[in-house]
Amino acid sequence: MTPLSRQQIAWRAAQDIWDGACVNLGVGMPSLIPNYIPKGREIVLQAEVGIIGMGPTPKPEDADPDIFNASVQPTTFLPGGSTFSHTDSFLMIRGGHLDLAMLGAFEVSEAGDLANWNTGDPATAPAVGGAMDLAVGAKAIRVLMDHTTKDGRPRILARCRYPLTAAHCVKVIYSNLAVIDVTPQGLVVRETIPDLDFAQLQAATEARLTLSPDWRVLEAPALS
Amino acid sequence: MTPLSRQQIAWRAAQDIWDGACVNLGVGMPSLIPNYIPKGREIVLQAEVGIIGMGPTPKPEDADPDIFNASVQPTTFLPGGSTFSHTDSFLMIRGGHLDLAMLGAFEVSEAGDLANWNTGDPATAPAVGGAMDLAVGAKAIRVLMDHTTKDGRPRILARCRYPLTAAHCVKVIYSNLAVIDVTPQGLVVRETIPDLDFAQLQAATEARLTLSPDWRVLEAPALS
Amino acid sequence: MIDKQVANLEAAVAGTKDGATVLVGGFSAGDEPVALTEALLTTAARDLTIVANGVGGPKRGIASLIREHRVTKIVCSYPRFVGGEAFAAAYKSGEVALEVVPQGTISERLRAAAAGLGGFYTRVSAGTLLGEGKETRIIDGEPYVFEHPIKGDVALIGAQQADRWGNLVFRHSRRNFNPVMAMAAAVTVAQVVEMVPLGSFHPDQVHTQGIFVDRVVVVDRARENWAATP
Amino acid sequence: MIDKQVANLEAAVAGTKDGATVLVGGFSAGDEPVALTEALLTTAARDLTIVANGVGGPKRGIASLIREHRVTKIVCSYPRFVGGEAFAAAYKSGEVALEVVPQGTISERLRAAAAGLGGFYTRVSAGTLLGEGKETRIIDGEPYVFEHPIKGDVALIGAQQADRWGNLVFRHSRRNFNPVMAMAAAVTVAQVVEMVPLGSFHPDQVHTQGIFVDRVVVVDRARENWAATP
Repeated sequence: MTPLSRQQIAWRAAQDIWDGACVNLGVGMPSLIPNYIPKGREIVLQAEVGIIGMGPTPKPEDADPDIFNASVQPTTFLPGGSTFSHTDSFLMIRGGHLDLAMLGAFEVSEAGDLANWNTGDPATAPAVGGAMDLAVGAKAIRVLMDHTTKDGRPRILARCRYPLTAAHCVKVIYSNLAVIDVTPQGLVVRETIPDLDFAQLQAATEARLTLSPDWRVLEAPALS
Repeated sequence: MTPLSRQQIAWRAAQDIWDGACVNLGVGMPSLIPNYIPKGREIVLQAEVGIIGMGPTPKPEDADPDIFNASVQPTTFLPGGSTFSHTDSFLMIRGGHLDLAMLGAFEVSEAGDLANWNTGDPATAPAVGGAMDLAVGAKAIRVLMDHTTKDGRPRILARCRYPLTAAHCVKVIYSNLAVIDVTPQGLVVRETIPDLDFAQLQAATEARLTLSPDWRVLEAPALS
Repeated sequence: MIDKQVANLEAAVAGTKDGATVLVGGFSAGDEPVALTEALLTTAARDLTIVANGVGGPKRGIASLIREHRVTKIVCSYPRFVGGEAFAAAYKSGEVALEVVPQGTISERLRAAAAGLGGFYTRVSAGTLLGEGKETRIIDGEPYVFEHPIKGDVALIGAQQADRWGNLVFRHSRRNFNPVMAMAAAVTVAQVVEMVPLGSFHPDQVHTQGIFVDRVVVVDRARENWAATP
Repeated sequence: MIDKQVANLEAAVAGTKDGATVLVGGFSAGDEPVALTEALLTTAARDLTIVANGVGGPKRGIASLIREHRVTKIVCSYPRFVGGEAFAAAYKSGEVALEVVPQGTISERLRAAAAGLGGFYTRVSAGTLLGEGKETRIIDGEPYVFEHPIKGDVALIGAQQADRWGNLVFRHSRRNFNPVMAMAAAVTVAQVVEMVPLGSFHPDQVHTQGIFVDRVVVVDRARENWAATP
């Protein structure tokens, strides 16, 4: 079995974004999502800096230095795209106007608690950015993450060890091994990658998993 | 002695507005002020509806129905004038960004309490509009008012009888008889109209008055 | 594809429920979106709470809802516009309850709901009749009252232009309460004078982003002249 | 006559006092108004509290204030921009104190000061490390924390164009924190790329009204390329 690449995780998450959805994409893996949105769907992308209706990343020579996203990377406007102040941007974010926020995560708990801003390292200043606003404010939070740390310890936990971003906010986890729904009954595995059995997945996960009756194999295209 | 006309009260109040001041004008007498601003002073007029930099009232045939003030009367833009939302308008008003609000008043107390929204008549619904926001928010409140009721009872009182708009907010009173400063030492008469002696003014006033050492006669041009 | 334009006024207000809180945009009777307000009469919705700056003009819009006994409460700052006889009668008879709120506090309470805030403290109305019964707190030596958010089930607003994403541009003094109401309701409906193709607006000159707008309907300005049309 | 343009950067920041709270606009080091921030070095002001989204870039702007020991505290959401070594060193040594505030809460606290509000309740940070020690209230069954206004003594912001009244227009993503900071300070100073004659702006397309702006200074964009100019 081969875990998904970052691109494949982004591809899988992109398939579930519906036509017309208003979506904030966090830094890291979520920022790859625009490359994989299925053709024919019109998705409205918002960023904290005060921009909505972002289009594809421009070629370096076409980039306008005044059009950037929350990662301070060049972006573009789709027709219909526009800008606004930070107060209006976080009114959108905090006030429940975004359909989805697709975020990275250090850890997710079986209750849907999210930890994605602070590893507790005393040597570096903790940096929250807009993470807490998004976690609390968007109608639904979906996370993209590696299932385990580089040395194999679980990151989907009974309880988060790192300081929380927000409690009870994650609805779906797209990992490099599986797609998992966070439900009132706990974590339900909707899809797993080929050649990974449930016991192996459970072994890589601290939180208790159950298999969805609709479980299927996650077939991602080759992407890297 | 002849009390000032409404136009003369507005004229007198207008003389004290300095070049560059940002000012909200209430309905009634204050709305006459733009006609009497001394030449050469650039005054920035704001209205609750979300407009700043208002110019002179247009001729009826030139009025644009989408350019109106807080009295829903046609107005115009000076060069530099602009519009904004109601939330931004009351952020300006409440947040102390206006130098002056020139308001009408039913009653003012010697402590500078203002009553200008509710006569306590149970038959009509009380209408506050933006009166309380202005009274609390502008850096200084100046009122334009008749000194007494039509049947001669004082309206400048020891304590207001009508429900308050806000306490301790009025700084200057322009009445049809006098110009009075509200100071920590009480009401100080700065100007009186010709042929009105101090005893007559005090008799028309419930609050105790003192005469300013800089007292002078209020000489207004003929206006009606 | 996103296309928020609906075919007619009935579709624009479809689904409005009994007991709904309806935010009605505009500053005065003269710029109330009366076509939309009146379209509520094509629904069965009763017991409406209307949140607006005023109480409507003599006949159209909010006045027609009052006359047809659809309204049980009005939250506004200025229930005394010339010609507001429909409201005046219903207020005297006790049919319509009234909550008078300072104008800036209405827009701030709407914004609090829009922004996901739980409420705020303001000096406005502290120590007055309108502040009675409100929680009060001394902040930096001054009394402040606590104000709660006002969330709408439906917002009915007017704008000059829209595109199919629901981006809106307002004209001059007609912006007023419309943007904040658009942001503060579960379903926001805009009547506009004109639809423009997507991409017509300069990105820095959109007043209300389409994310806040659910339905758009074109209403000719001539239909809206409340003074001329009885 | 109103004319808010000043001749140079020294005049733009004159009068900034020891202990001042300075709001620095822009979203990242790349759009920080570095000419204005650095102009503070022409004053004697020390013990500054900087409120910004980040902590500046490697050398210019906020970083130069830190290096010159003018800063005792930074209030920001993201103290970790690439190249923020000046801050990182001062933070480790304890010379500069840090208050980390969620990004939306910073802008809302600034807006509360601008709007004359006494504070507000938000769900953001409730139940987290950043919510510890904050007053908490249950509203509609959810925990909210109380947040206080942040008022600036001085705001240093960047805009694209200004007129002599101080009306401002921003370009694209460079609007961000600048409008709310303009509204939240006792003295607001804007560096702009271009002055335009009064009346050049369409009345419905001004982003920040001149009432919020005290001084305007023209700074060529080439001077501001923090990546290119060490």
